Order: sequence, then C-alpha cells, then structure tokens
Amino acid sequence: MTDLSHLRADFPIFDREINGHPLVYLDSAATTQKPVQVIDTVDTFYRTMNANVHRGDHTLSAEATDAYEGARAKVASFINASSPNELVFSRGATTSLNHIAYGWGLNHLSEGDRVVLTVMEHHANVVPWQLVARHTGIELVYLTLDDQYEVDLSGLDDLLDERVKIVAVSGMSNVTGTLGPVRALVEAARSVGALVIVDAAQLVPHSPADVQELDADFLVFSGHKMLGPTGIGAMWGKPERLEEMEPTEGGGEMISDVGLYESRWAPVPHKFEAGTPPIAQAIGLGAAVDYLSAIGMETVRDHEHEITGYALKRLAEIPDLNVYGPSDPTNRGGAVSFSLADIHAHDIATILDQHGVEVRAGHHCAKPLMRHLQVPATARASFYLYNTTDDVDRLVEGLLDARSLFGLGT
Amino acid sequence: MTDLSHLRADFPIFDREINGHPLVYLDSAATTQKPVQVIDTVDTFYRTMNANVHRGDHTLSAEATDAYEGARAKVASFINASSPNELVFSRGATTSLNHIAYGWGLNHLSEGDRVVLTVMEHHANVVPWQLVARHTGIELVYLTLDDQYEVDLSGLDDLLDERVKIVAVSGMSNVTGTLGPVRALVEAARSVGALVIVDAAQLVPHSPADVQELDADFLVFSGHKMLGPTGIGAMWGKPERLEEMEPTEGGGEMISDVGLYESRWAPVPHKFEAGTPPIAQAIGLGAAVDYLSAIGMETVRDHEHEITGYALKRLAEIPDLNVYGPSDPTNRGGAVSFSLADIHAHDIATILDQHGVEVRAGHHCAKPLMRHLQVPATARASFYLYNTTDDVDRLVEGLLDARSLFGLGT
Amino acid sequence: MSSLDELYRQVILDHYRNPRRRGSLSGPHIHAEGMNPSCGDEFSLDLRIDEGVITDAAIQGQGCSISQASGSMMTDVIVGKTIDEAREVTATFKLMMGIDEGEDPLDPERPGAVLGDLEALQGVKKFPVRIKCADLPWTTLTEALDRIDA
Amino acid sequence: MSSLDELYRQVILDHYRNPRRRGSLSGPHIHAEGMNPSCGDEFSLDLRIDEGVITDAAIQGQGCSISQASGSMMTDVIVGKTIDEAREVTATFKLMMGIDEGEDPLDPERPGAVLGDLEALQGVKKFPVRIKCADLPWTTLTEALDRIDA
Ligand SMILES: Cc1ncc(COP(=O)(O)O)c(C=O)c1O
Ligand SMILES: Cc1ncc(COP(=O)(O)O)c(C=O)c1O
Repeated sequence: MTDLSHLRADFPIFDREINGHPLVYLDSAATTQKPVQVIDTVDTFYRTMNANVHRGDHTLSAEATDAYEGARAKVASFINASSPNELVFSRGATTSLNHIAYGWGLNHLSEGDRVVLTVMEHHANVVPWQLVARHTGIELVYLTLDDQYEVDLSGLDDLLDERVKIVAVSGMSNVTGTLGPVRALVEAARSVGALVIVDAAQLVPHSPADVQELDADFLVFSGHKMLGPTGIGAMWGKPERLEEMEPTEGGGEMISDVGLYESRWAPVPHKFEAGTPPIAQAIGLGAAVDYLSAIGMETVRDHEHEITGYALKRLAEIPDLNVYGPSDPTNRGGAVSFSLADIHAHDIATILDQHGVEVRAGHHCAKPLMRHLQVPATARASFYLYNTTDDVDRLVEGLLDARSLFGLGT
Repeated sequence: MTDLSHLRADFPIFDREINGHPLVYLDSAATTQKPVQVIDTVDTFYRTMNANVHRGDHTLSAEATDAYEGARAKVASFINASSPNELVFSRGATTSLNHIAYGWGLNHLSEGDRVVLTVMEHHANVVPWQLVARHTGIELVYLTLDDQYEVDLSGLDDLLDERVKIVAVSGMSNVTGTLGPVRALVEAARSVGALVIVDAAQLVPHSPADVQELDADFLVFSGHKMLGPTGIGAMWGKPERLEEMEPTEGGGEMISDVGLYESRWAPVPHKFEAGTPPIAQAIGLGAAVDYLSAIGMETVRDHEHEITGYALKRLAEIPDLNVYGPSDPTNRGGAVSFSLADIHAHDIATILDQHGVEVRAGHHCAKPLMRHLQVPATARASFYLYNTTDDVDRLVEGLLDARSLFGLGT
Repeated sequence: MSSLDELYRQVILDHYRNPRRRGSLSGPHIHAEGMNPSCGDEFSLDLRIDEGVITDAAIQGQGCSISQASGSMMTDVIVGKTIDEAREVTATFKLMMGIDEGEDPLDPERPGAVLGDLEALQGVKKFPVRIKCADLPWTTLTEALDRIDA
Repeated sequence: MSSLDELYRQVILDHYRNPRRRGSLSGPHIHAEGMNPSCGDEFSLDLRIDEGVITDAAIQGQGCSISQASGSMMTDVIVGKTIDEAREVTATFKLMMGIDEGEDPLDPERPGAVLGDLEALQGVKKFPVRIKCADLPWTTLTEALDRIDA
C-alpha cells in the first residue's frame, strides 16, 4: 500500500478532536484540508509582499505580480498546458463554467442548438446551461448512467448530429466516483464539430491530468479541492476558444482602452480577469500545486485507488449497505456514496460525526443524479492523500454503531 | 492630530525595507495592507475549522458555516444593513457591479433606456454598462466634473427624465478623491423612479457608511481595500431589488431544486452565491470589519482628513506640482493624484520607489477621467489609517529628488 | 445515556418507521408544504378543520428520522385540538427545543404543555444542526394555520 | 553613481525633452503602433524605405522618459541603415538590455554593435519593470519591418 501517512503531519487540522475523537476527515470531495506549506504561503504573502498586481511600478507591486503570474505558470504546467496564457484564474469551478456558458455559449449558440450533458453532472455543470437556454432557446440533452454507474455511450452515435455544439461532462463524479469518458466524448464530438468542456473539479485534484492529451476545448477546476485556498479556481481553454470567447465581466485590468461608450479588451488571459484577482489565493494554489507535484500525481492516484479499494471491501462487510458507484477501485475516483438499511443519510452523518468521522449527507449538488438513482440523499465518504486505512476502519465502526442505534443487528 | 501610529505594529509588512529604506506604503487605494488580526483569522480557519459551508451536517462544516454566516452579519451591520440577508458576498467590487449590471440590468433595461454615470467612474463601473448596452441598446450618459473636481450637477434636472433607469456613481473617486454626491443623486433619481447604485470601493473602507441613510438601491465594495483578504467583496441591495434580480451564476447552493431542464432558486442572498464561496476570505473580512469597528470609522475618517490635509499642504510647497482633486481635505478622500513638472508619472513612481515610497502611476483604471483631465497618467499617493505625517515627509523628499534628477531646481 | 442514545430514542425510531396518518386527505382540507433547503428534507401536511377544530391530518414527505418522527408525533398531538390550541402546542414545542426563548415550556401548570411523545425530541437539542429537522413539520403547520386565518 | 543617476542620464533626459524626428511622414511610408497595456505608454512610428534602406523616420507617442528617449535614440541609429542592419541593431539592443540572451552585444567586433546614445539605456537593466518601456519602440520597429517583408 502506498503509505502517505507521513504527510499528515503537514496538515495542522489533524491535531483537532471532534466530539472527543481524533478527526477523521472524509469530506474531501466537498473541500480538502490544507498543508502548512499552503497556509504559510498565503500568510507570508500578506506579511511581506502584499500589493495589487499589474498596477504601478513599485517594488511590492512587481513582487506581487511576479508571484501571481508565477502561480499561473505553475498551475498551467500542472495540467500540461502549452502556455500560461491558456490558464484563466477564477473564483472556482462554478465561476469558470458560468464564464464558459455565458462568454462562449451565449455568443455562439442559438435556438435549436444542443448541449449534451450527463445525468451525473454537478449543478455547476447543469444550471449555467439552463440559464443560457433561457436566453437562447438551446436544448439540453442528457446521457444516462448504466447499471454499472458508467456513462452509457450506447446512444451516442444517434444523438450526435450537427445540432450538437457542446458536450460538457464531469471528469469524475463527486457522488459515484464515475470517471467521465472524456477521450471517447472528445473523439465523438470532433466528428460533428462540437466542443468538449470538462468539469475537472474532481479530476485534477486526484489524478494526473494532461490537457494536451485529453484534447478537450475547456477544462475547469477549483483550488480548494486540491489543497489550495478557497476563493480560487481556474479555467483552461484552447487558445482559439479563448480568443472566440467574450469576456463576461467588465472592469479594470481586462481592457486595453476604455472610452465613454466603447472599450477594447486586453489580450487573453487578462481579458477574463476583470478587477483585482484573488491574488493571495492564486499564489496559495501555486504552493498547493508544488506540494502535489512533489508527491507526484501518479502516487496520489495510486494511493487513492488503494484506499478506495480497502473502503469498498470493508463496506461490503456491513449488512444492508449499498454503494452507488463502480466496483473496480482502479477505475473510479475516491468519492464513495452509500445507503445503509433504512437509516437516512443525515442520521448516518450525525452518528459518524459523534465518532469524529466527517462525511457528507445529502444530494451533493447533483439532484438529477439523485433522481436517476431514485434516492433522495446518500451518505458519502471521500478520500484524499492524507487518509489512511485506519480512517476507513473508524468509518466502519461508526456505521456499525449506526446499525445498532437503529436497532439493526451488526 | 488623530494619532493612530500605534496601530502600525499590527501590520507585519512595515518590518520590510524597500530598496534599503523602511517601507512607506502610499498605495492603499489599490489595495490595503493587512493587520495580524486578519492574517491570523484566515490562518486559524484553515488550521482548525476548514470545511465547506452549507453542506452536510458534520461538526467542521457547521463551524465553518457559522463563521461564514457570522462574517456576513458583521459586514452587513458594518454598513448598517437592516438584515444580513441583504448582503451578498462576491469576489470584489468589480464582480458585484457586473452582477448588478447583468442580473438586474439585463432583465429590466431595454433599448432607449438610459444609465447615468460620471466621468470619474472606475472602469468597474463603466465597462459592465457598456457590455449591457451591447445586449440591450441602452444609452450611457455622463455627468462631468467641474473645475473644482466636484461632480457637476447643474445639468442634472435636464438630464433626468423617465428614460433614466439607473444612476451609478462612485462614492469616492480613486483618482481625485472626489466624494460622489450620493444623497443628491438618490433624491433626484427617485423623482424619475430610477435606481441608484453606489460604487463604494473607496467609500466603505475610509468613512462611516450607512446604507439606510444613503438610501441607494445597491452598494458594492471590496474586502482587500479595507484590510481584508483578496478574493472577497460584497454587494448590498435593498430586499426588493435583490428579489427582482436574476442570478448571474448558476451552480450548487444557489438552488432549491434542480431538474434536468428547469431549476428553482434558493432565497436571497444564497441565490447569488453559486458554488463554494470564498469562505476563508469572508471570515477574514469579518475580522477586518471587527478591527475597523474597534478603531471607529469616524476616527479613521478624521485621521485621513488630517493626513490628507498635511499632504496637500506639503505638496503645495513643491514647485510645478499640480494636484488633481478638491482642495478641502475634509470634503474629499485620501487619494491624491498629481503631476510634477514634465516628469512622467512612471518616472516619479520609479524614483519614489528607490526611496522606499510606494505610489501608483498610470490611468488608475479611470481612462475616461484621464481624458477629462487631459493627462495620460498621474502619480497617486493614497492614505490609510497606518500612514503618518512622516510618510508624507518621505514622499516630499522623494519628489524633491525627482526634481533634481530631472535637472529642475528644488 | 450517550447523546446519540438520547437522540435516537425508541419512540422516535418507531414514529420514523411507522409514521402515523401517512397519506393525504380527500375532501376539503388545507394543504401546506415545507422543505429544508440545506438538507433536502421535505414535509407536506393536509389538515381538515371543522368549526375551528383539527379533525384530521395526513402527512407525506421524506427525510431523516428526526424530521419524519417529529411530523408523525405532531399529528398525534394536534388532531382533536382547536386551532388556538395547536398554535399553543407549537409555541410549547419551540420553547422546548430552544428555537424560541421563554419560560419553562414543560411546566405542568402551563396550558398546552402536554407534548406527549414529542418530549423525546429533547435529545435533538444537543445537535444544533438537527434542530431545523425537528422544526420542519411545525413551520409547515404554522403555514397551514396561517392560511386558515388569512 | 546611484542607480537613479544611472537611469536618468543627461542624454536620456535630453532625448525625452527634445525627441528627434517627432511628427509623421507624408508620402509613402510604413506605419506601426505599439502600446504598453500595463502602463499605457504609446509609441507610433512612420518609416520611409527606399530600395531596402530606411531613409526617413518619424515618431509620435506619449509615455515615460525611458520609452520616449529610447524611441528618439532609435531613429537616430536606424535612419540610413538597411532593413537587415536595422534588425541587427534591434537584436543588439535586446541583447544589451537582457531582453534576449546571447553573446556580448557590445563586443566592438560585432557587426551592428554601434548603439551610440542607446548605450545610456543600460541603466534601465537595474529596473526590471522599466525594461518594457525601453523596449516599446523596438517591438514597434520590428512590427513595421515585418510588414515590409510580408
Ligand atoms: C464535479 C464538481 N463540479 C463542480 C463543483 C463546483 O466546485 P466549486 O463549488 O468549487 O465551484 C464541484 C464541487 O462540489 C464538483 O464536485
Ligand atoms: C472606485 C473603485 N471602484 C471599483 C474598484 C474595483 O475594485 P476591485 O478591483 O477590488 O474589484 C476600485 C479599485 O481599484 C475602485 O477604486
């Protein structure tokens, strides 16, 4: 087993107790914990070089600009972008997807055009398209999941015609752990000239991601789900796509000239970064990317496969426990959703919390998927590099206690 | 003189030297420095209670949610909002203005409608309206500045008719320090049923601001300009206005239900906060607001009047120095723009930087104002609570050196 | 007793698994729906009112044991009560749960203080984030009663 | 000499205050414009080319002493040179300023190494954020020359 437990010392939060127990954090799909390396980078920025970027020519401002643009270069190379200019900082995956939907979609889509999604999409990759549909009259079409929780591609050929302009898919489901079939969709989409957008909010943090290899048109993710600060995320786009796209926010820094009635835009990526950006947060994300790169994303993925495999095995020992997601731990992500007998997900979460085990319960911002699975809510344990098999054991203990509290044999 | 110099010890950055001199930071209109109280709040959040908000029912998540919503309540009461629900967190003033322009403007404005601005607006309060104009065909109309650098209201009565739907004005210019005549504009706008939007990015940080007293419809500001972290800001709106406004970002947390083709929105303010918000940053802004409240915003304003008065007096001693802005220090903000003989603003900034004095040079994201002033760029010193008269003296010394470097007598 | 044992008392699990008056009413009735946006719990309520007295109730919904049991117990208590009495019970319940502040709700001298099985929900107080679950049926009830008065 | 004295040499201030060849050309010429988006400096260039030789130049623009002086000095050097020689001077200048990397640009053996007054701009190297100012006229020149070749 890939042992990364020595890394836990980098995460101050593990000194905490929850309800009298050492913290077992199994909610990394919602947000990850932060290593001191990231916390201190943000701290040091504010203490020693805080200034606005791209403005004025004083020393502090130049240092802040170098650090900010340096972070852009780091994050761009982390996903193997050809150039830092392909990477636009944003508040997070949600904002990035909205920017694409409005900035590209609103200007290139019209009535009768189709956007293909999957039923496993997070609301962040559903609602923006619904909003664009209101303005343009485009149609949304959904691929479904098969009974192995894999995206069902059997109807794809029939679906794809010249009406399809965009295929937008999650790289990894935050509910079932299903991997989106990005490569297959890119090839299929190309054949009808459609763009592919990858919601990589759960992909980039958990496995190597190479935008040149994936060859999609846009790819988005959030910093806070990959050890970085809150308030920062990114949108990567192919240069041609970024050129075609209109800015969705107007303001300072995104312009080359502003008149009273007309303005001209700055070159990409600045065209998309109106106003003061999340400077300290971008620099913090740079530190997160350094941290992950030092471990190696293959190692992160392997560790996650192993811990997910162990979890699936241990969960299978619990009577009446049903996992919603693919069963092969090496072909899925580390978000494990489940139900347990007739115990509601919120009751499970409350009981586990009393054991110091933090899991999430609810619809996980994926109501269409919940309807597809025909459950109102699931409990979800999600893993990251700092989790150990001990954490899984603590989860299992807590679930057995839930059974007993609900008067079910264990 | 209101002496706040004891507060400087709270700002770690003042331990720094710039080009061999102790830092004199005169660029607070671009972004302010941060006290340890803010830096440590962010730090402690990541170390001890980091979790996503409004999600799941585990202890960490509940603590993070309480801290985040607690920050909303603090920031709302700082501007005397009637309820925390009137305050929407955003990435900053720019994002807030774009949200209003798109979320309210795009849904309520149509061809022939007018938006009244002033020539002193920051690009953040110009470009979004130009973008909305492209979609709707509205007209932008500008109030100008008189020769005292005050907004010229003489033509207002003629200008205001039922075509005017919005009056959007800066509460304080980041270039000239001019105070926007908000109360006068609110009264005038009411008479034709127009909304008033206040860009308070330079107002809220520097003086008491009371949204009930101002009685505008929307008011926006940025956290990083008021001791808070980067990546956070706010939009305050009257409840009716927020109800009328459409969300501009779709995603998690802003919904009450999501179907495949249609969704329903969550109540205000969550309707406007799609996805994971800048959690740590909002909490940091809460700490900034605590810090400012402990000093008292009257004291902050008085100190700024005094230091601005001292600066105007000392600058007047320098030959060929021209200040662009009102001359009464008690009726203006602490952003002091100037030119010096034929020395270009960037040369001034470079020379001052060698003296450890950080000022900004350029168009200050206010190109329409630069054209009005008929200058391509100005140098700008801007003050905040940590500045002292010594800082002003250092500025003056540097400017005298600039004269001598450019072969002008001193 | 651990706080979890206090939370998941037998009577609560019983109401969760065997909710009373589950379904909907036919004929004239008042209908109200409630939802807890943060956790997705749903609760809907039908009430029949005859001459100011709640003569029948039916509930539907889905959610955790606390919200569903609270709803089931609620119908047990309110059926047979006048509208005013039902409001009084609601107030008493909210006092007991610490949702509203005031004098001791379980003082036996207090009118309307008879909460019956509902007293088992006191264990929820130790779980602040779950209080809204227990409260969901009661906010729905209040909405329904307000509709009659309006 | 302090780095500021090195930056603001007499010859630079002289070119800033008395720019050579300020204005525009009439008759056939190549025109190119450059702008430094971060500081707003603007520079525009007219070139007359006769049989591969730059026979006249005129500049306009506004900006700091460094960008304007660099532009003025540039015209002094390039007028009378062939297009290839002008490219060579550009390369030499960029080497001197550390914008491009390569062998010692001021080696007197090097062809096109005669930068004249331009050598005074070496002081800018200590001010990294100002290098783009010095470079603005040269990127504009390159754009103009590329236009001829195209
Ligand atoms: C698959 C997926 N997409 C998008 C998002 C939205 O990310 P954020 O909330 O950081 O904007 C999430 C996070 O929950 C996610 O899991
Ligand atoms: C008057 C004014 N409005 C708006 C802004 C934009 O603020 P931000 O860049 O934080 O979005 C600024 C900041 O420069 C400003 O001074």
